[in-house]
Amino acid sequence: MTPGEVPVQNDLVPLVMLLASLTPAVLIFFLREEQVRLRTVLNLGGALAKVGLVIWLVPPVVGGTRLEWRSTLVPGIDLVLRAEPLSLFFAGLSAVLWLVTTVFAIGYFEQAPHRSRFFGFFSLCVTASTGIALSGNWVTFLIFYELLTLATYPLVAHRQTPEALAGARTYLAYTLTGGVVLLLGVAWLTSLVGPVEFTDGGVEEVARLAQEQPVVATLVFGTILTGLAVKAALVPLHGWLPKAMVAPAPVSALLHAVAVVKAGVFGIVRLVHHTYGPEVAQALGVLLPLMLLACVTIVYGSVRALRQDSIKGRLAYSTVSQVAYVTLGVSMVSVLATTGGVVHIVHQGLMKITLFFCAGLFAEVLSLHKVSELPGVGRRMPLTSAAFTVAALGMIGLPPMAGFVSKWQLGLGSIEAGQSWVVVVLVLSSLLNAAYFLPVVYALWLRTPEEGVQWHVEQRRERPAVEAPKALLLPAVVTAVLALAAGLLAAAPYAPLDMARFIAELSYG
Amino acid sequence: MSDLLAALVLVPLGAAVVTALLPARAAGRVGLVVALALGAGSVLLALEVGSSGVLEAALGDWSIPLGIGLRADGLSALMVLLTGVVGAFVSVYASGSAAARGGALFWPVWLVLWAGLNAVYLAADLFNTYVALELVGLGAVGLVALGGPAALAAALRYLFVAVLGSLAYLLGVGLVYAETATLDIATAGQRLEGGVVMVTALSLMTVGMALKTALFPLHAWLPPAHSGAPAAVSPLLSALVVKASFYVVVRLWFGLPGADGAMAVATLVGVLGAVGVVWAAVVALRQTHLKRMVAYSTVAQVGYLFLLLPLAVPGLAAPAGAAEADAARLAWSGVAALVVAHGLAKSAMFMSAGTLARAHGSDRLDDLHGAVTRMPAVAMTFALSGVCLAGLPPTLAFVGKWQLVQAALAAGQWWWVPVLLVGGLLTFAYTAAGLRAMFDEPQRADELVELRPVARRMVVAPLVLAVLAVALGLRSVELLALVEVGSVLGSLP
Amino acid sequence: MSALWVVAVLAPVTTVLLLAVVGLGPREVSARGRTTLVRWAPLAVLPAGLLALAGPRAGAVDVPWLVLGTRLEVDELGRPLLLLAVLLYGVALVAVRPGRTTRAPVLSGFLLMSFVGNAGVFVAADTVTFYLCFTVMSLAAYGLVVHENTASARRAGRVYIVLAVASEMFILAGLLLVVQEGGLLVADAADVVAGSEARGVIVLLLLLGFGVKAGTVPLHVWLPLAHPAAPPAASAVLSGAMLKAGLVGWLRYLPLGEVAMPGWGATLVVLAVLGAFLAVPAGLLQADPKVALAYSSISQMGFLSVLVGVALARPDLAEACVVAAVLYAVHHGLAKGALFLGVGVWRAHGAGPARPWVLVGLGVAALAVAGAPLSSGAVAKYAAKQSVGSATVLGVDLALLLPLVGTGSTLLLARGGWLLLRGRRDERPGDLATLVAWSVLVVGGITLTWLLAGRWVPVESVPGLEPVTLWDAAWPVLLGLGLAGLGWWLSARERLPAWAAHPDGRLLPPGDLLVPEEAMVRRLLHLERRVEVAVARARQVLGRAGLFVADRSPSPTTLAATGDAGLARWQVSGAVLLAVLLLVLAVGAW
Amino acid sequence: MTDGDVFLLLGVGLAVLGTVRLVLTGDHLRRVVALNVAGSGVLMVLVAVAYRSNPEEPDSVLHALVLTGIVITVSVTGLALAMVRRVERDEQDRQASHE
Repeated sequence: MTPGEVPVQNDLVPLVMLLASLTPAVLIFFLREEQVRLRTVLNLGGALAKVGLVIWLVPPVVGGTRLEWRSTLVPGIDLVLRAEPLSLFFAGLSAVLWLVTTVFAIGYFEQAPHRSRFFGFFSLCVTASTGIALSGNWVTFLIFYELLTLATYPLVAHRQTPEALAGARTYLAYTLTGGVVLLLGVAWLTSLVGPVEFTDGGVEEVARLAQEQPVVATLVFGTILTGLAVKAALVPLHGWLPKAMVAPAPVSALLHAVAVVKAGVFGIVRLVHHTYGPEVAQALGVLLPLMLLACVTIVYGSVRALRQDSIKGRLAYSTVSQVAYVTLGVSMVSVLATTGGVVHIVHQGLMKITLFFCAGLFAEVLSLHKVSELPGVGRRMPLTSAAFTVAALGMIGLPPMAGFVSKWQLGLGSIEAGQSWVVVVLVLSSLLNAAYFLPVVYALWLRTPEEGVQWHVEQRRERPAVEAPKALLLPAVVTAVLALAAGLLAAAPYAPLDMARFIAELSYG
Repeated sequence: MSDLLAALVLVPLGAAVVTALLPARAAGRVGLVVALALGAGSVLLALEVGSSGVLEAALGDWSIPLGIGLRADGLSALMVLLTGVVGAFVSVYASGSAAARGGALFWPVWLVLWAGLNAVYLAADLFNTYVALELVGLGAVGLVALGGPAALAAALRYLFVAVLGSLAYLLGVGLVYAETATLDIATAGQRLEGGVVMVTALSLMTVGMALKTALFPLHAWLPPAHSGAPAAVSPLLSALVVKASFYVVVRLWFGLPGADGAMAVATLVGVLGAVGVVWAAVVALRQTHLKRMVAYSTVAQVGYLFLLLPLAVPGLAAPAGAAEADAARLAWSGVAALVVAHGLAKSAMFMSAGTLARAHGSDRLDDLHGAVTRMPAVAMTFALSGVCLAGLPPTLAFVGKWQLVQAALAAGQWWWVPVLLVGGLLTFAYTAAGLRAMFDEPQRADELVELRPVARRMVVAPLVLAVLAVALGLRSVELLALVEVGSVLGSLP
Repeated sequence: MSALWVVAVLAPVTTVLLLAVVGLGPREVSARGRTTLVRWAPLAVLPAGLLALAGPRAGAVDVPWLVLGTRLEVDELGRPLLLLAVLLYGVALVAVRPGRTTRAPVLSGFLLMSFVGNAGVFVAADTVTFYLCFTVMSLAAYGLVVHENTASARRAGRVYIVLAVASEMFILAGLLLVVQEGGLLVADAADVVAGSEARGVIVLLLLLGFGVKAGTVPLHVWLPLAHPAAPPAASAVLSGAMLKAGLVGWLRYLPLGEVAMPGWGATLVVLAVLGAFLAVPAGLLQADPKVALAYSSISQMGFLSVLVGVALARPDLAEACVVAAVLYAVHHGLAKGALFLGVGVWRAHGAGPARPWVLVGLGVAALAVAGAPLSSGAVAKYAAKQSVGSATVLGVDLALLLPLVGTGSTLLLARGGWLLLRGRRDERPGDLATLVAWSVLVVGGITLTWLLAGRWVPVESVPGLEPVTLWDAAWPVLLGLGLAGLGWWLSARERLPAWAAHPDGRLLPPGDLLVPEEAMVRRLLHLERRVEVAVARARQVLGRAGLFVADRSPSPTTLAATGDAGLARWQVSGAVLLAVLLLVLAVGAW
Repeated sequence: MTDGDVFLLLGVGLAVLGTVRLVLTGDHLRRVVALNVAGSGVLMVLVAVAYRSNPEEPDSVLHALVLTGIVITVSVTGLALAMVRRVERDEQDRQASHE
């Protein structure tokens, strides 16, 4: 589909979507610590408004309408916010997960200090990821990409302990450097072909560049990719991710599920599919290295995860591995593979946020931070443990959880793309995932806790009536149910898979 | 409107006299009112130049060259606007604390300085520029000296440097006059035919101005002067005063084109700037005091500005439509954005540093622990201005840096690109080092120094400027269009 | 009919959800609610039974929005197996008694989940649903294996889950290839595989993947651990229904009858025969009746796998082999289920008034498994023998070899029975419901196979009452009984070495090959840890060396800072100024 | 070589000498003196330039400039001297307190 055929409508709605989280962000900074109710209203109001907007926009956008808001940034380059399928896909994820994470965070930070600061930056972080979703060109993308880096720093450093500060510093060093490399790549590309607007199936000028100056086009691709790979945590640029684990649980949840790493892979989707176009990239020969990189990351992340005793550390390396699925999917010229990659953006988000919520619950309710401390928790916190189990099984890729749907698409796609060996990687990854998740599940439900553990319940009758504060438990259960539903109802209309397929088909024309 | 030009120079001068005579309290009030009026006036000028083009006027009855001619094109208007806005905010800030002003002489000296700055930007000929520069230099030195005994040595050094720079400039002016028999830059530019004398004059003036702008390695005077000055003075020096001499460099290079060997000099200056960007940033990283760190940051940022010369000079002689001409326009627009961005952000940063130092009783990084929680708005200001200085999107400096990168690529001088990018990273590195100190929270509350109260306006004024520096990044088209009014390069496509 | 489908799926799923939700409620409500649910849980499998009875008349059901599009259908092959599953699970659920069984609600829940998966495998008409159901079954079975939560149960669970997950992955890879080639519908799958370029790979993957469930040597190691560790109700469905799911996987996806794959066929037959025979001595050396029964299952599954192997190698025999395999599966499922459940029933009722009936029932089921004349086993074995026809393995006629499996079974069951009868009994008297249900299974087991043969399962013929046929069925059993008697006589006279006379399961621990395998894994892990330590040490040394160098070479930042400190001196910066000025002037002039 | 050239060279020489002295001496007072020398040199160059362009009727513009320059130099010198005195007093105080 050429841009000419798509009715582009100038509209303020994309801007309003952005403002739905920016406004609360700004207002919250000015609130006093004890204005809890107003802050909660602002937070939830913004989050609900955004979910509503996304739901409202999906049918027309799927119907072919594109809503766009433009403002000149520098002469010749516009700030473009555009609602099109992929952007809504990502914005929808961020909207929904923001909502649940906000609820979780409200529960998590009950009584904690510096809540205005936290929620302010939290909303800013979501603003940035919405902006990334809606960006219609690379410069806009870049702006929100960096905003995301900056807005996340105070969240990672939130606890202000030396470890938190060190972790945040590593995070910043990695991501800012990545941002600079991205800037270089984008500037280079712009100087070669002018401002690049994301177009389904690739941009014509870029295709011409690839034909006329393949070496330069490859270098530009590599530069932009390197910039994105830092956030996407592709090996060997993943080092920040485990260190950023010092962040409070809601932050880790958001970081791993929708904000930072997702921004990276989302950018890779934009790069391959909406800038170069899959066929052009294939012809250029840049996809195979990308695929190999993704495969290495998938396996490496899992192997490292095996050795982590800290729950969050294990989850962090798991993210390294899982997010590379998206990269893997978009690096294969196949509608199925692309569908699998794109849909994993949402699926991994749902599963991983559940896991982090659960990790947060274990830490908050029972002060458990290590896998080795988990035996017997299932009896004390059955719902949390169940949510964890559902998400973990999904991560392994077992049906009917969401992870299976992604893996299935990726597997079929890799065969379609003539890269059947990728199936081996997928299988290996699943085995490794099983190897580091199943022992946790096993410990939760079947092992008995060590002597002298305060919270241990011998019989389920002894369990307290409430296993955890509702505001913490509810989001975990909701996202677990969503992760299950995304798999069970994968083939339903407007399900993530349906949308992802729609997006992938647009990209292949 | 010609009255406006004159007023922008004469009103602060007059007000300086008035405030010098009035008792401190009344002087403060008058000073603040005048500052706000000047701010408004500068906005007015920018609007006027933006809508109706270049303005000219003559002071007194003598005609040029003996009389004092005033001229405002887009660049002048932009610089006056920057001075007006930053000046007004810093004045508000200064009115918040006597200690921040450093003494009763603050208002008169600052107003003299303001008059000098406006005069530099509005002066129509080379000699008036010299006089205005001296006014700026004396005002600036006077302000540094308000910093007390500790700042006195720095002020004295600054005085020698400033006068030496001016002398070099004056010598250059003499040479130009000898060649062209005119002091009007435009006329001189038309009469020039190049040659060794011309290049020598340009080189002399450039080095003189570079000395006053603290281009690496001529910057050693700046850190002690800027960090030793009172809280309300440092932002003025860093954000505004160094820009005046840079402005003169720009005027010279764009007004006196065509000299052989100019490109070699421009490249050399560019290299010095580039080295300075990295050098000063690295040194800034090792500072233990916040204000010194910010001062070194100025040295680094100044380096960026000088990249304009190598990027734009080839375009001056190139035919319209050539890649070099495009590069020159991009560079011009980019540096203008950087100048404004640095002006806003650095003043905000120095003001926030001053507020922190005032509240904590010291600007030692180790004394600032816990500032993020105890003075969140000030820490936020510091962070925002650091983000802007680093040129991260969506700030105004990003727009400038983006255009410079594009210019470097368009001009085929890709080697400046890493400097621009790494410089940004290093900038953020020292900002982060500062922030980290503020984030550091000791285990026990009694390990924190007791905070002294600070006036609310000392918190709000810098915050507003920092937010402005960020927000302008999203909408800077009008601002950038302004610098194209009357520019020799024409406007961007 | 689709309403029946909906009820058939939702009834067990809803029951499981209710069990979970009620468990979260207040103490009293939870206890009462769960007890009621457990009592009524067997009813949840009945709608599926109706489906089986309706057979092809139930039609196919399409749920396009479920997972990746779901299609279910009761076909010829699945129908008898579905009925088997309903019967087995129903009886197993009855045998779960609140108050008697440990954590009865949990066991009921896992049984129901397992049922959903297991029955789903039999009726799935598309590959995704098949895989989904297979996985649900595998995972739920983990819950069954570890239910007792004893050390041995946990070990069994560990071994089981490792193999199960590995098998899932082989199956996933295989099925991905199948689907990508166009085999999304189960009905097309065999065709597609037959025509695929990657046929060899697909067959290998599926043999490995389903082989774990089907207990094929050497992937059988989980069976002897899992069966004794699980509660009897769970062992019954594990052995009776779940092993058959692996078989169904083969029957559905291998290109049986489409194309000859003699190499793979022969390999499978050899492995199957090995399993069928080696399981006998391994089982005889055990001291737990359920382990002996488990080895009997391995032996029987070997028998079944022979049929699959023959079908794979000989397209001409495939159809008959498939039919025979299904019939055999139904027979073995019911009979072995009855035996495993019988273990529980004997322990509960072995001393009570029902003792004679229990003994008779156990004997009947055992004879059926062994294939005694007139029993269901005789029908199944007859069909099997007919179907393999003239096929040979390594030059030996299979038709000669297969009856000897019956001898082995007889020996194993004799050993199992001996152990059971002399083993411990429950303190508490048994309950009637379980006894009745078990009786249904025993009687049903005999009659159903006879009923199905020729009706639902189109076998060529059933064994008649001619003496030859009866003798054919009888001699392997008699031989087995004779050998068993000899063994008993010898060991009673102490003519045998102690390990043979009174095996205690130590000479050959349950899981046989597993023991060296586990040792190997441990050694590997140990090696890996040592490598890791070495790497860490090397890194430390290198790091120290790096620091040493770094300490002695000036860093760029130090250089800049020192340089800048120099510049702070007036004269230095003055000299620099002059130098710059000269340089600029020189460059300009030049 | 005309008078103008001589003055010109002399002016340049003074400027160079003054500058070199200024930047290389450690003593505050000497710097003030050197600054004056350099300033005089520059002004002399201007006068010479004016003279050379037309010895009969020197350029009035340049003379006006030179006059302005002298005024500026004088005021700068004044300020510099005042500051030097205070700086040196401070330094003495510091030394005294050290001893």
